[in-house]
Amino acid sequence: MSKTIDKLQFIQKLRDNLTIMVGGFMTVGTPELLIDWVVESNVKNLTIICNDAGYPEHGVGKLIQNNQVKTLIASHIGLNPVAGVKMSQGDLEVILVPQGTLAEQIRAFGAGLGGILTPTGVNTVVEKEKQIITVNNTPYLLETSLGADLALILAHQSDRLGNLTYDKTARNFNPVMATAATTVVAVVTTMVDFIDPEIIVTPHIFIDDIVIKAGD
Amino acid sequence: MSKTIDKLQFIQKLRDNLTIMVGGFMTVGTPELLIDWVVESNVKNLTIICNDAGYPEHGVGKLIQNNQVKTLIASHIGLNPVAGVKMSQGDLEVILVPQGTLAEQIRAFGAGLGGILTPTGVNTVVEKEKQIITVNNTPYLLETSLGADLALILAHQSDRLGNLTYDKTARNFNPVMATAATTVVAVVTTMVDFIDPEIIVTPHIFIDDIVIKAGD
Amino acid sequence: MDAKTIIAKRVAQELKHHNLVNLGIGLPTLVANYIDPNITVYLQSENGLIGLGPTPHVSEVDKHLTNAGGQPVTLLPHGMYFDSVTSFGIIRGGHVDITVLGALEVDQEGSLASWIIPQKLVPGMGGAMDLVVGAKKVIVATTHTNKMQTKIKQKCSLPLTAYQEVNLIVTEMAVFEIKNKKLYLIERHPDVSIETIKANTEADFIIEEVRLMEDIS
Amino acid sequence: MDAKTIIAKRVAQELKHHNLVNLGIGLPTLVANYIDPNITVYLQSENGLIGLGPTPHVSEVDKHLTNAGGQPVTLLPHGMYFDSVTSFGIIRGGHVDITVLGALEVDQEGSLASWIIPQKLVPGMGGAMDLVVGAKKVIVATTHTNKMQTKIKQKCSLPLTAYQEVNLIVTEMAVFEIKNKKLYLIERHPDVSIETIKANTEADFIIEEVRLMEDIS
Repeated sequence: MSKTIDKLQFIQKLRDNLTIMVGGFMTVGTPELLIDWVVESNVKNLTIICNDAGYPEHGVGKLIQNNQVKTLIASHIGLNPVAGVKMSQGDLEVILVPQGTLAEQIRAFGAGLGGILTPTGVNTVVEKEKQIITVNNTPYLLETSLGADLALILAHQSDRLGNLTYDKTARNFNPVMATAATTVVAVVTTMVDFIDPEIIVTPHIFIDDIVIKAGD
Repeated sequence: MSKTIDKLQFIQKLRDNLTIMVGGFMTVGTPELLIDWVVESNVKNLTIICNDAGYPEHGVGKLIQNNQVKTLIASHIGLNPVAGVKMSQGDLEVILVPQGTLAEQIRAFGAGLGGILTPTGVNTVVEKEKQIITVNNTPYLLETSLGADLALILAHQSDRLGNLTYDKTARNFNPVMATAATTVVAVVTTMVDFIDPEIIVTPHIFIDDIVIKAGD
Repeated sequence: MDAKTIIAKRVAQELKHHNLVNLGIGLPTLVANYIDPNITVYLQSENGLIGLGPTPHVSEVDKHLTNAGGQPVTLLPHGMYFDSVTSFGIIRGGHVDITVLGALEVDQEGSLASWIIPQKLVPGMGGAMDLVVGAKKVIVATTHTNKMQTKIKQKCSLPLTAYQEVNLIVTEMAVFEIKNKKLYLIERHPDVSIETIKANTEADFIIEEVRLMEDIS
Repeated sequence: MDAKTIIAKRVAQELKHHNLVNLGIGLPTLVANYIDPNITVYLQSENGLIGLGPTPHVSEVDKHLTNAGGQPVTLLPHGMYFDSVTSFGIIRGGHVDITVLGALEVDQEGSLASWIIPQKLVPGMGGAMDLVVGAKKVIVATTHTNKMQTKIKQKCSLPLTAYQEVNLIVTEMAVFEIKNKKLYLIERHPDVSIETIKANTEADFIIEEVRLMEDIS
């Protein structure tokens, strides 16, 4: 069995209106190759879940630039002025979420939880329209789980089944997103025969498809 | 700086009425040496949080046998008939928790969450006296976070700061318990100079004290 | 052939290529012996591994490598270890394709009781509640009766492991499927009549098309 | 000396041996330059590491090794990498001793606004909300004024990053401590009078014992 796919096979997975999670933190650890292919496919009305909006010419910023994104769920957009402009023009819906909450919401989906209670955002605009639950006299926000149709992640090594390791701070949101989407596509920089069973970060059962690209 | 402590230093941390988390799964990955020292200290009225009750002569079973445990929070006690007898005689309070819920409750404490919403236990006795919260028409139990005064864990390698790796299925509850107690004491089998920064499972900031014991 | 072997062989037929499967302690463990050698199935053990291999030779036992029953096991190539949080994230998150468990009682609506007989046996639920709620397909593998009493009930009388989560019940006499809270008899052992199954079953079940259990001897 | 250097030097004095510290983007990053060489402080970067080292030589830049500002960094010995879930578990779980952040506004009750100016600047909160709620000690490091307007308010007018979580405010003029929702002036710059501080501060503050900021030049 091989999970390796090519560009055509990847593009066949795309369609309008998908919710897509994209790994990376300010584009470090973002699978740029897959984003280029999404740009090429020109599918529209996407909901993108990513730590940030990237830069205008990098990361998910390329999808925003190409008018493919209807809604962006992210913790900040400060490095991408295009996203800010499109937002203020009403062309892009931006849902800002505290970074730790975003990580937990995605984790909750992958781990089958309905949500989590976090102290983050209490008494701020983040609590708007959310349920506040008090436990031991401390108020928490109920933040519900967040999944996607597709997750695009960047890893380091893979074996043929799709067991993955990551490289330095390019790890960030990639492992958790791998648990929370119907289909998970990983770009890996190296294919190896075996990975030490103690150091595998993402077990192969989470990975559907692999694209090999050295140097990404 | 050295985090390494000896038996006397360990026993000085003990007192009656402590809540103590103990790693291990059916005693695989349980720090037996530290349990022996707790037995020797003969502190009483402990609340023990552990996956299971161990065996009468192994794991936390030794503390139960020695009448040091007031309350046991665990997912099963089937391998320890002494625990069953003490429970039915009213000498031991046993709070049974689904294993995945126990793991999440401990994780929630370590990660600063008030609790999590789990589908596990809905429409069973586990839901008794718990809040049921419905998200997207699915009912979940609100399970609150669970911390301890002291966590006793077993690891594999450590560097001098207390960065840890684990050995095979002796990992189990050890890493999560390391995040959820005021004081965390780790038994390690090997002290090394450096551990690859990609494969450290428990960052040193979680570890207060280290006891070195080859072969545990 | 004894009842347990019949059950294990029949359950094994449910496992498909590339499935992630969790086999409970006891009878379900035997299923591993009958998996079609032409397919690859990944076995998870909830204490923290995927890629459960055969029992090691006594000289190769590693006290830090066991299954969820605490028995020595091995790890197959491409297997890996993880902690309990990750393990139950995999289970609860719907990433396990099939879980196979034993039963004290199972009922016609798909509810399962397997972890406690009040005032008598209180082992605890371990990971069973998470497995039954989280796995995509829940198979109960159990002898049809215990001490002449049926285990297939109209309604479980013991405290539940989970409510209405069981998809398939495999016994030495029959295979039942639960669909829309209704129990269907879908297979019978070639040597066991529908009348015998009825006589040994408290649950009400629907009989539409009943095949014979195949390749179980 | 410029305001930023004064602030960074003074904040650095708050860091104790073996503290785990998160330094925000911008001014707070400068604090790393003034940590007492006789103590060991572990710097966390919320994008996924503990053990932040100095900026690498341009020939040694690794595009997969950056801080939370996206700038190239190095990892010190005994440092390690982890994912975003672990990173914010460390932050929210109270395992970070000190977080140092900038401010748009900070008020006398310890509330902070730092992530949005509606209709004008909408960068987002990033990890700041979790850091301010989760860290044991929250230090705001900010210039006292911006375009002649004070940043030390009676009540923040901008949307909050967190409500009543700030413990210490360090500016180029003064150090304030917040205790029981009250603001105390505890230090002043040797060249700045209390009157000048009052003139540049909207917040009401209590004056009990005011020391001079030391070792900042």
